[in-house]
Amino acid sequence: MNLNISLSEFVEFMAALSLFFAILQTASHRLDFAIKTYTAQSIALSITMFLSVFYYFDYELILSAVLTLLIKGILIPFVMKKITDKIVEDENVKPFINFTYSVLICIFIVIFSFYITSNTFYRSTDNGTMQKVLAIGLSIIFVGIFLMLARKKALIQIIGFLTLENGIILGATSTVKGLPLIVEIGVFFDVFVGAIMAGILIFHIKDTLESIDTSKLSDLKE
Amino acid sequence: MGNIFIGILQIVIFIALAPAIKGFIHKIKLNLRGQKGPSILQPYKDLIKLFRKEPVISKDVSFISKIAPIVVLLATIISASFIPIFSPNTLLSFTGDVIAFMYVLGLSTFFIALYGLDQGSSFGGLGSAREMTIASLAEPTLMMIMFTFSLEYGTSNISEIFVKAHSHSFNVPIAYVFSLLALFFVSMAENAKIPFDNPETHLELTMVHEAMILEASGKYLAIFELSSYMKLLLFISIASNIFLPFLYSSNMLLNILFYIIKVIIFSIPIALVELSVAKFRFFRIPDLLMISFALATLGFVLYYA
Amino acid sequence: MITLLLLTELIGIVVIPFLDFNKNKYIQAFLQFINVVVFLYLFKILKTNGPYYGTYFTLDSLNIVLIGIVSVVGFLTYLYSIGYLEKEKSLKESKIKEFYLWINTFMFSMLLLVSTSNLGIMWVSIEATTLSTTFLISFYKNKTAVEASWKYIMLCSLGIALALFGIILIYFGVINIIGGGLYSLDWQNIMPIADKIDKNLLKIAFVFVLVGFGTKMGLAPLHFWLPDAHSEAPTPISALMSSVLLSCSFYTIIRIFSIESKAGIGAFTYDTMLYIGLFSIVLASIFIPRSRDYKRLLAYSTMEHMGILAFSLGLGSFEGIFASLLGLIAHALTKALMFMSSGSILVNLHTKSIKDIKGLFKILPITATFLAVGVFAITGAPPFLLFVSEFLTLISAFKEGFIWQRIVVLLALSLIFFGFIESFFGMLTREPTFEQKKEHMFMLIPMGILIILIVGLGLFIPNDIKYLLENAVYTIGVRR
Amino acid sequence: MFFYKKVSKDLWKFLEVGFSLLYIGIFLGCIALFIKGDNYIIHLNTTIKYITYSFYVDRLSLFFIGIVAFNGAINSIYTLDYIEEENYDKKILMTMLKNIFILSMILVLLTANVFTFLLFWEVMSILSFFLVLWDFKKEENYKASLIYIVMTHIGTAFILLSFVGFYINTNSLSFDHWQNLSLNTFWITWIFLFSVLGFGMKAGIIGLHNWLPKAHPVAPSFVSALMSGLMIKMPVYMFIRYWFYFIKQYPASFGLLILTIGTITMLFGILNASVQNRLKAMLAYSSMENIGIIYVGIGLAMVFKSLNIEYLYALALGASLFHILNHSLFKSLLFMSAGSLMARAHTQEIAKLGGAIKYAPKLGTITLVGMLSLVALPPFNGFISEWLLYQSLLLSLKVKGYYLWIVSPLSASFLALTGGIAMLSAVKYFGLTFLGNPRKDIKHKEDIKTMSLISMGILALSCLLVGVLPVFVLDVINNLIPVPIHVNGIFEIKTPENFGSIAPFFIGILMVFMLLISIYLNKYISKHSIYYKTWACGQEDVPLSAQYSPEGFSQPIKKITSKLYKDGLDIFDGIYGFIAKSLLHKLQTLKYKIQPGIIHVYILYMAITLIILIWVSKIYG
Repeated sequence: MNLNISLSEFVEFMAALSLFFAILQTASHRLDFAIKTYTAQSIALSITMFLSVFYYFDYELILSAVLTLLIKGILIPFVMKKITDKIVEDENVKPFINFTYSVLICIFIVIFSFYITSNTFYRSTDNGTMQKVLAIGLSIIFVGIFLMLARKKALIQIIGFLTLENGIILGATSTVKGLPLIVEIGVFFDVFVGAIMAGILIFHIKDTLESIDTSKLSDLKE
Repeated sequence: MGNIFIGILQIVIFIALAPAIKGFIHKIKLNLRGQKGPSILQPYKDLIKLFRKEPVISKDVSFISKIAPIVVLLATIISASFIPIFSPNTLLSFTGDVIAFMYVLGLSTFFIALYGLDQGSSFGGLGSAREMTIASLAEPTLMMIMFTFSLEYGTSNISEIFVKAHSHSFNVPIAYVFSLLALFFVSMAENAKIPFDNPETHLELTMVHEAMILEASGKYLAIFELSSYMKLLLFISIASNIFLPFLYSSNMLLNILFYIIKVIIFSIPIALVELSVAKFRFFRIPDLLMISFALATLGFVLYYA
Repeated sequence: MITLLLLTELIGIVVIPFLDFNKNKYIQAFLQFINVVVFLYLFKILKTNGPYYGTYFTLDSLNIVLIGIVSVVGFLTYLYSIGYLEKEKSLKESKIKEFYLWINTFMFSMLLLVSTSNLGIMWVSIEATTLSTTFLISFYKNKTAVEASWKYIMLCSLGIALALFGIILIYFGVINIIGGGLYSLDWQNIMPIADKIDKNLLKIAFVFVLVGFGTKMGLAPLHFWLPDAHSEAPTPISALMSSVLLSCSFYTIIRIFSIESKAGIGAFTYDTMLYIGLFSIVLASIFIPRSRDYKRLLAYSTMEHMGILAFSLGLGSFEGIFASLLGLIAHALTKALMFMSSGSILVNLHTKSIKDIKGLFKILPITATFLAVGVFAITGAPPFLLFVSEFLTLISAFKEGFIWQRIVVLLALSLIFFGFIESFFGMLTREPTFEQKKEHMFMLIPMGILIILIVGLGLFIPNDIKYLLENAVYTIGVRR
Repeated sequence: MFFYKKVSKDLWKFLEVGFSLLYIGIFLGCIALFIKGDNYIIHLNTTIKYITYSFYVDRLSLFFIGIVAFNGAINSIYTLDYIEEENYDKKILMTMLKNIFILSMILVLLTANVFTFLLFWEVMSILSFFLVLWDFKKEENYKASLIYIVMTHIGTAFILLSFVGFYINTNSLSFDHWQNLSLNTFWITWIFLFSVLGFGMKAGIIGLHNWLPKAHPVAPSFVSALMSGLMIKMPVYMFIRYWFYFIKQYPASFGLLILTIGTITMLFGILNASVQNRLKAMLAYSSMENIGIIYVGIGLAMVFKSLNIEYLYALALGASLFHILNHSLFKSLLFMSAGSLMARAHTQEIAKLGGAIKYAPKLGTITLVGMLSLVALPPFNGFISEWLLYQSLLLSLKVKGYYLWIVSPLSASFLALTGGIAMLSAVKYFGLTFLGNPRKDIKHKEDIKTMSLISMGILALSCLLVGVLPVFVLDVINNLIPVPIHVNGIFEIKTPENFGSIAPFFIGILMVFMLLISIYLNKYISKHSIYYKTWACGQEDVPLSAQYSPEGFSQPIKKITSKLYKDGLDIFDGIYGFIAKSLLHKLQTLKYKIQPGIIHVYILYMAITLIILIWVSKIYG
């Protein structure tokens, strides 16, 4: 078979792969499965970044690609693994909206985000790929929000938030070929510290609430 | 100088006449009942008797109850000085305004009520409460009557009204009957006559005016009695001056005679009413006064429209 | 010069572990005092040789106002926290060290945010503020504090992530015109070319930025973390957060707002700003009457004042924006005063519910008088600064023809006034439910300074502050 | 150290004396400026565009400032004794609050633009709020001051909206650009509606009066004397400014509406006053009645102005200005005397008072003078202003059209009814508190001290003098109104078309003559009169509580008017209480719906806002 799939198509494929993993996330029943899907998604994201380096011949991106791989691919899943072993008593994910409906909603989300990005940006320079990858990034953002919205477990909310971050980074690489270096490092640093802090907070919730079900966290109401 | 003398003369005649009218009404009432009744001069005898007696004053009384009777008497005399009897220039003719007349009378009711409360006995309180309620409800009717005929004669000064009323050719409009009736009701209310209050019996149920001056004795009682007589005559002379404007001539003596006739004409219906009607229950009185207010407004509307 | 500002913060962080509590608190306060001195010096520089736009740090008439607020209120809060921590007898030594560590990182990130005009660095520092305050909110480790900090971190980081996407969109628009790199994210470079950027892109970007920084600023439908965070955090932190942090997020919105208005899509941005402000005032007026806990009440009043600032910014006229900047300063000072006085109540009486406290005039006389003055200051009574700024918003609203919107605001304000007077004077008057308590000196000094500031500025606004605010308004740019 | 203690102990005395001298100085300054008669205007504009402090002085504001200064001076003399009797703690704070309150009132009268007006108006309300809240221990004070400050705040919001009406049309904030405007009907009705609501709420007209009877009984007496004597006149001053100086032409129906509002307020106020069982509550409701009378005068003047009948409009306005002066005099006198009585008996309930005239005869006579002028009986000042009002009501019938011929006779008779019921309540309060025997034993029975005697004496004397010689006051009022009320010599006042004329001087002389006779006769009579127990149908030692009780006294009135209202007379409390409760309940349920506490709902709200804003940005196009 001829491998003349052009580089842009391959970038699109990998972005679509990470979107698929995000949707898979919403369908995950068990916690460790969710963590695995998240790691897969981050790896797909880092590959997209590697490829877009060659596509745009912009070498700053390499650093951020390595960083994503390092932090999001390895470090955060390791931390989450430790958290799940130590505190979580029952493995399954208690949802607000059950799984079949949530996948259906993700599909609507993808269509909606494609609708948004379709007529708003005229693409002066590059061809359609940028616009498609931006739409995928936007849909990953909305799926992330939906994840935080629809799942009761605190850990899943963190994963939802991290998927959101991945979506943004994907959007960034596709449109602006990576933010300026300092800002990129700042973003990674913030995301990483945020995840760690959320983890520590989960420990606190565990010993004050005996369960990490955020829907029980509702004393502070009017 | 002339009219000051006339003014004082009018007041003297007024004071002299007041007890006689009271005696006259009393006599008619008893005659119609078939009794012989005391002579017209009986009130004079009571006053002279009372003036000689020493007043018995209760211990826990303040200076108010010493001043009040005299203030009431003099207030009535001042309001009398507004009313022309036989000649327009009374003592206070230039200041004798309709509203001033009402308020000076108000001053005397105010001090009688205070006197009632001063002894600290429950009778006085009862009397003043009822007296004030009746007086306050009678005010708007009196105001409406004054309103009607002061607008008719284009001035609110009483002596000018007296002059205009008598100089008018005799075409008193129908509206005046209603105002006259309203004034009749009000004078019954103000002077503690039968439908509103029964002064003879000293029962809490009936007495209003008497309850206030229950504590008065001797000279004070005499003063109170005299001022109540004069108040009655005041209302009658207003009615006579304004509502019967014929019988007026230039010289004085004839006028005095005409005035006495007019007063007699007006005191007969009072005696008749006192005879025929029993005292109303206290909470029926507001309806009575409402009727009189309706009459006065009717009179006013007829005049204006 | 600005680096010195940030340096003091870093020294503060480094120096903490070595000193024990009673030495620590004075040195920290002294460091903050240096900040105030630096601010005054910067103010003089700005007056002499105009705005300075460096690669990383900038100094123009807009952010000097914010630097001033951050440093002055920060210094007063440090003074206040000396008294506060002493009164909190239950705290161990390590807890206080942790407190100072996080509060210094908080100050550092705010000063970083305020002294840069690069959108990227701004975003990073806002994210840093969120992170540094999470552990401050869950400082007391009880159930509600943990819940509040969880909500805080989740909602704010979600919001700010959206804002990042907005900034990326702006960056994407700018890249086509002046090419990539850090400088293209600088505000002063974007402003001249603002009208060449694609209009639709800017609108979508503004939406994301507004939602993002709106959560941080506590505008109406995004405000949910505000009352929980403020009622659970230790009072110096909630004072700092509500008066300073929200103003900084308002600063970021103003920066991006000025790009939008220069780019000519003013119709959309001004009206959304105005109606979101209106909505948050109305929502706050629903929450304030009969609320159970006085710190939540103050949090809602912060939300209401942010609504007023957004409303007056949305007016677009010269007076409107001037009034919103003046309102920014006025609100920061008055809200700090209110939080400090309620803090000294909390520290002495250990209860947050309004119903249990009565007869405060007898229990804590001086704090009670400060609180009474604060209540009238916050609801915009005359001799205070907030009255001037709300009067200007009123006049400019009617001048611009938004009469019915302004009437709705007036109704909401009187409902809020009722809520404030009923709950606070319910606490101040009537038979005291606690016996007389001793008030800490260090708590009262900052409150006194704040009152002097509010009344002084309320009666006479000095000239150079007026010129400062005026050319800040020119930098932002007036509508159409 | 000792000197400091001494000075600090009665530092407030020096302050008080200093302030009273200040007020006397202002009073004299007013008279001098009044005679000079030209207007001054001062603008001190600060740095910011709209924030300018500007003041102006013209004859109307001088008239009002004279009243405020005169009463302020007397008030501070009175407080010298009263604060000691009542021994308030923190005396210096009390004096400072009170005197700044008076100064803020004077400054409100001087304001010439919207900003300064709002500034001093709010300062005045807040200071009076703190004064009402003085002994904050009692729950009643808290409730009363809460209602007071909230209603004032809403009133200020309405006044603000009326300013907007002017601002939109004249595009300037200072009052001297607003002189005699003619605006289109929409804006005139807008200004009318909001000025009636705003100033009515502060003055206490019919529907908006709830704070008046609640705030006065709880405030210290000399504060409620200031509040009901002077503060209630501020909105009336601004109302006159609005409708006789700012707006030139407006439909006559406005005046009619004000006339009816005034009549209803007057009647409602006095009916409530007659059934109160607390001294200062009665005085508060009677201030409401007098405000009603003032509004009747103003309403009438507005009708005549819109029909531009100059001489009648002048008479009606003159009557209401005269009544403002009278009311400030006798109302502060009555509140001060009520204060001294309460300082002795330590209670306000009339059921526990009685027989005060025995142990405090001077206080008794002064209150009697106050009550007589309250009820407007001849020798005193109330009579003159009511006489003028009656005359203007009578003369209003000369005007054809505009249903005046129905409204003015009715309001005249209602005025007479109010006068009657006022007499009833005056007898009830004076009789039951001062006459008879004390129902509860009063601890310290001694008459009023010199300072309060002087201050109240001056007020009583001025009531008598204004009553007997109103001519001098009319000279002052005459140059406030276009056509002067005809006054010949120092005796007689004549109304236009010499409809009526009155010589209060002669009535006064006769009254004084009457008093002398009665004192002389008394000496003669009481020389040989016997003193014995009060006659109680022969019953031995009647218990003190057998005397007539206040509820009993007002029971007839309550029974007669019970047809008009349900049980309590003040129905507005019930209505407003119900509305407030249901509103707050709805808010509570709404609050829970919006903020249920679960984080997922919040994120949902955030997502929805994001989507809505994106959709809106598409529409804006």
